[in-house]
Amino acid sequence: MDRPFAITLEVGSSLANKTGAWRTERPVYLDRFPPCNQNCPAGENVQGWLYHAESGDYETAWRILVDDNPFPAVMGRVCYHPCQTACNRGRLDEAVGINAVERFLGDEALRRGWTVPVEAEPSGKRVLVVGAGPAGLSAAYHLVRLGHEVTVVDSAEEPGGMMRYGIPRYRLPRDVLAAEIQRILDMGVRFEAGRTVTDLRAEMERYDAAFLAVGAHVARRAYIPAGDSARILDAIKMLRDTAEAEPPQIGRRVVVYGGGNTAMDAARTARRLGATDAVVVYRRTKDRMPAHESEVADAEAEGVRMKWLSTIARADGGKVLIERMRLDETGFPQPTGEYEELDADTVVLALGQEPDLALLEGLPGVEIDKGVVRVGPNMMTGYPGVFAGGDMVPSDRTVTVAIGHGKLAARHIDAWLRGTQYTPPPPPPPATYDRLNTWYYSDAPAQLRPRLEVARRITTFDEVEGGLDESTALFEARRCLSCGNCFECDNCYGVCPDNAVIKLGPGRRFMIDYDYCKGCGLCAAECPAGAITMVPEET
Amino acid sequence: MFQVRIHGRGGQGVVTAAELLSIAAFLEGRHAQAFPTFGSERTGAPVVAFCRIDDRPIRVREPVARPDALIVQDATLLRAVNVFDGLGPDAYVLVNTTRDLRELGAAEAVATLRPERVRTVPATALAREHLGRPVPNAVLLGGFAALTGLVSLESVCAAIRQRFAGRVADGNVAAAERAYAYVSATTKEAIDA
Amino acid sequence: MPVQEIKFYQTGSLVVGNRLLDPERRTVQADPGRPNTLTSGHRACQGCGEALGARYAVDAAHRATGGRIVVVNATGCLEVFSTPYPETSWRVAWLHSLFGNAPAVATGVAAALKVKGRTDVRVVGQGGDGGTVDIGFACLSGMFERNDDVLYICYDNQAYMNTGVQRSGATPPAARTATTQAVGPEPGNPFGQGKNAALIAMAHEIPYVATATVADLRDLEYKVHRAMEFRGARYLHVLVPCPLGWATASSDTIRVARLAKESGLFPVFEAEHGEITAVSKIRRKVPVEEYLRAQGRYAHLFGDPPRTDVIAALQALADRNIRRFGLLDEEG
Amino acid sequence: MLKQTEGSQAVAEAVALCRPEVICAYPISPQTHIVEGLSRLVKSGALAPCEYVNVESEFAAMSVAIGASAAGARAYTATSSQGLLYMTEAVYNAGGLGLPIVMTVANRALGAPINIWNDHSDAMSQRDSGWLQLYAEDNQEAADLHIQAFRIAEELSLPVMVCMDGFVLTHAYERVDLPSLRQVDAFLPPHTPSQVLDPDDPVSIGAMVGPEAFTEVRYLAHLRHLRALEVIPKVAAEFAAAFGRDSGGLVRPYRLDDAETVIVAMGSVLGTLKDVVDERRAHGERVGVLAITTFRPFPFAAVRRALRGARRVVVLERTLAVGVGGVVTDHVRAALADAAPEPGGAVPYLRTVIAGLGGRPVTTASLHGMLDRAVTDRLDPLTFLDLRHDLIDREARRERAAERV
Repeated sequence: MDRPFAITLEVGSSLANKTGAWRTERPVYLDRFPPCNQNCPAGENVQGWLYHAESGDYETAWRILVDDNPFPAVMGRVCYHPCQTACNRGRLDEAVGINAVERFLGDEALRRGWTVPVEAEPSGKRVLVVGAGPAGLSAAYHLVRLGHEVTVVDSAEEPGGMMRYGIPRYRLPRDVLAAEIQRILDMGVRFEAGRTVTDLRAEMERYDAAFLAVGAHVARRAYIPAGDSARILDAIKMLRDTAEAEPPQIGRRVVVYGGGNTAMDAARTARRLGATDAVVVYRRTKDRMPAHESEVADAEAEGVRMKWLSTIARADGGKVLIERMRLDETGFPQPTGEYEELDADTVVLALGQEPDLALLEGLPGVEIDKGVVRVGPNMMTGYPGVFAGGDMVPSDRTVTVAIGHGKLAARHIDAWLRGTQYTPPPPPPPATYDRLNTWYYSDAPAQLRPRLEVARRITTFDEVEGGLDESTALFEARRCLSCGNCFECDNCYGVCPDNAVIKLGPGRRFMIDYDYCKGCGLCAAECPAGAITMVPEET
Repeated sequence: MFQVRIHGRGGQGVVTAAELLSIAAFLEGRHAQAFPTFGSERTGAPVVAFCRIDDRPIRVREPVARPDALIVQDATLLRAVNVFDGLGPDAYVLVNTTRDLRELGAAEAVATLRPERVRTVPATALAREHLGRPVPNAVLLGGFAALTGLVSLESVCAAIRQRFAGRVADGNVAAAERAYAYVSATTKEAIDA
Repeated sequence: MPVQEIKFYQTGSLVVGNRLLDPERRTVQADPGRPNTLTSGHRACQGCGEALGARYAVDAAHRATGGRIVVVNATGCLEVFSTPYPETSWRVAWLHSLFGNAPAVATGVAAALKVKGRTDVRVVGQGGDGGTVDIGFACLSGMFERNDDVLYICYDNQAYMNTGVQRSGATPPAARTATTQAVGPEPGNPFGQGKNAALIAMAHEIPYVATATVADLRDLEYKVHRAMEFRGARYLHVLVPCPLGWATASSDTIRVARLAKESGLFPVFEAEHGEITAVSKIRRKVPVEEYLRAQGRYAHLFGDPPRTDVIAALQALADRNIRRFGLLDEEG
Repeated sequence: MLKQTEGSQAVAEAVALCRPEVICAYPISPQTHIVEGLSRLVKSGALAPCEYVNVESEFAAMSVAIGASAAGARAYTATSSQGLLYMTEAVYNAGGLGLPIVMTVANRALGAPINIWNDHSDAMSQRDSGWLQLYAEDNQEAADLHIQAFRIAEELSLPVMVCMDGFVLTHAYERVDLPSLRQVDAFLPPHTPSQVLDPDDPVSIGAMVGPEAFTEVRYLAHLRHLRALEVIPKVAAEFAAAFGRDSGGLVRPYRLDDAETVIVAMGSVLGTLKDVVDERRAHGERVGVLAITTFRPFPFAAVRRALRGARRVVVLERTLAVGVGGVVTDHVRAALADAAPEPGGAVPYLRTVIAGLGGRPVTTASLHGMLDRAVTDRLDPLTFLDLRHDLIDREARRERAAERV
């Protein structure tokens, strides 16, 4: 076709006009730190594994999960999920049920028998782990994967520590726990049961490093004037005996003294052991209770009564004398001199626990402070090569925190064994709610986990909370907003008026074509996840 | 060159008459040119159309000022406009009426003309009779053929059939033939007289 | 186990694409191989809603027809920024004639294609609001009335932007333009003026009429596809914010369009043969004030003292739309 | 085939013989009979394939033609007077885009005052629209010019306006010889556009061109019009060969050999003029007529050649450039000025006669009267033929009085 000069033009010829020169700001992709990841004590890449769960690729999701945490099935049951407390979706409708999805993945892995390969070259180094609780097993798991030879010793007959002896079955079925522990042992971790380490110094002759995670099993006692006939138990012991199928005789009326999670476990266990009347006595108010609110709610649902602002003045002859308290301006409880009486066949003390640090005696350089071992930022005690974590070091005493300690310690131990330094990468900028464009997230209510009806809960130790099925777990995973990280929604690609966004294909995200990008900022404004930022051009 | 001027009112087919006449002449191998005095035609308004007939090509486009023949389709125009304007002594005049031209106040105007060349014909009546409609234009052409002999009755009828079809054609042809006969007769009388 | 309909954000009809959808359910704009009928290098302003809307719509038409389209463009921003000698940004057969005749030129193209038996090739006419609802309106109405086989798309940015933001028949009340300045006792465009082109199109009872905005791509693409299922005259009225004329941030183009719809000021609906067949419900209702505040052309309403009376009058217009078109769900 | 028919009908049939593919028109007197005839032919199926589009205005008519032509169809429309003005913007656009559209202009005066009768004011108003303009002398030529117009338009990729006097020709019954479809097909090949809207070979037509290239675009358009000065006579010659009739071309001299006085004119008045010239020649007066058939592009050389030797040139104009006088006169003057060998060289005595405005008949009597004065060198430089002083003297006096106050 002979084309008339100037009036008729070759299609697409404007590509010669590089409009990028107009730009005063340039869009840049970045990955922000999602609040779920930021708040996970175990350092899980929550959003990372949700991304794969969303597409139904549960195995990849699980593998990313166990990269940080070998106990998804356990976590999915007992973790108090601070990730969900921090979840940005909570401000939109309800937080994503991360914990529920984690449990689904954990159970799925057990059902399908997924295992974690050990790929690292053997380092020839030998590490002793004292304590087969969450911290110890977590450390062992990571150390094995790093190529080290690991021996775990525990004074108990079975591995699991508090997970087995502290947490009641109705919260964490034993078969689940056992399966996830077995998966770790199958990776080549040596476990010595029923062995209590007393002389660590001697042990260190045979090991290149040690990680101590003996937990806190020694019940804190409080002096309660009591008559001979008064029956008083430790919550810890009560729970342990119950776990070992030798439940104590507690009668029909039980008073639990304390306000922590252990108190709740004790009260709920008491109900299951036949107590018709279980009362928790706590000296402060409900909102000051250390117990997790979900635990309190469960306990109340199961008929446990709460007596706030109360202390036990005396216990005797099937009765306890309760003194009413009031909080002073500092929030500290003060006695009021008002009393009341409660019937009680048994008083269970749940006033907290302390670690048994006998094994550290004579180990130079190790500092003990307020009953716990002081460790550096690298989890190492004052004695070179001896690291510690879990309940025996200063921190929140949760399974999740312990697992996090195990992982962190493992990395430092590995570095120490190799004569290097482990420095975690600096955290990316936070993915705050205000950076999201929430318009793009369609409304999707959180999926509820089935719960056992109360009648069965108080008569059996069956698991109280059920799991999600495949479709509800998928739905829940897909509620993730992918805060601060590109999830390939194609918005930037679609909304650019200058076709200046290049789509790189599945999993490869996008690229800005600065030849044509005029810097209007639409891509950044319309990115649902806030994963694009505008930076000024140097002029 | 023979020039015809046709007077009538809008709706009487004045322009068509001029066109039919030109077709009749064309069918006889002559050159002919028909055209109206243009305007936005409105029923009832005085309308004039022209027809020139010649043996050689006709180039002139001016209105016919000196007609060799005049066809008046509506006798009421005789008083309204000066239809006789520019008429020469040998001109032909054909008026559609049942009455005598003297009654119509045209006596003076026609006095100077040759009597046998001034005719009336009841074209509207004939049209009504044969078409059922008072449209005298084609009918008058039959009379015109008889009066002037410029075109044959056959050509006029052929022109009518070229332009119209069916009942309308038949009716017009029949009426034109009647008009032809009527005018032939009265002309003969006039000559004989 | 009954698989429940998954309606999370990525399959919800809100984002452009979705890595988890079957390819045929994805948008044209999400497709790496999309036609980019209006390609890079055009001279539209940063954040131009019209450039965006035009690529959305023409790409969709291109997809719906397998690339068998001819586009006729009225004079205006779109034409000027896309085809200044020696470069054109169009990658389809495209013709620009005049400001006021695009619908008629499109009719001519359609007539030619019909005569040549090339009914596989479809004609798209397009222009801005001025070229459509004002100077081109007679031609548009004629094209509608004859029911010519043309999809006409109006990219409505509510004023004559190409000439420097003068008032058009589509300029909304109270809006400031260069010819309805924000001065005097009743600043901005007078109330009680302007025309609703979509409703007038419907009055022609043509096969298909729809409105859309650049804030809902899926809806826009769906409507172009739907329009292409009909033969005869079709009209699509697309709201395309103009950062220059509306005095909005270039990055706000889509947000402002969204607010126009969510406030009820710009009803989004579909009609067939003169009857409304569907409306896009308001999802998160916002007061018109939120929409107005985002735009400098309404800045005079928020001075000291603010013109609460005018804002209320605009809110009343939005509320009227909401009632008239049923833009809110009963529970909503 | 020879037939006695109306000018409009003859043109409609001639256009139909050219197999137009898209016809679009809006009614206006005196163009109506042409498009009525065409719509009948399309509706009846006699003219197929063809789309007849009843548009809502002349502006739309030309716009539809533009779209159709750009899409590769042979497009035709017709209009008059105000209609032509109403489509003016699109007329220029078609010219600028070089779309080979053919349009009949049934010439009519421009208001106000509104006047439906014939003169050339409408077509003259579009003389610089980039269209070629051909003027028909009679209905035979009107028919022939349309057949040639499509050839010329498509050969040059330029639109062509065929001008025929409203009513005088469009409504006149006379004999016209219309060729057969086969003959026309042989003369006018199928349209192969130089550019076309095609999804298989897409282009952007109608770009905005700025100062950097606009002059060049216009210059090229000018060159194309100059090429038309060669194409038009060539096509006329081929037409004569094919149909055995002379029509079209640039100019047509009539009895110019040895003519001292030459009347230059366009359109249907030429017939009357020729009769007048014949009469005066019969009395031994050396007069002739120069018919200008192609007004755009203006054939300066041909006019100059034709007028060589003339002592007096009278340009009979069917339009008035108010405050100036003749339009054609200026073109003729320019042509003659080129003839002047040296600066200040002798240029023939040139007179303008404004005649037949708004449908006033141009009569042989008036032309004789005008020529009597012309040949005795008593003709005013600008003469209004048959000006009715009885109508204007009072008004003229009143205005002069008003000025004094």
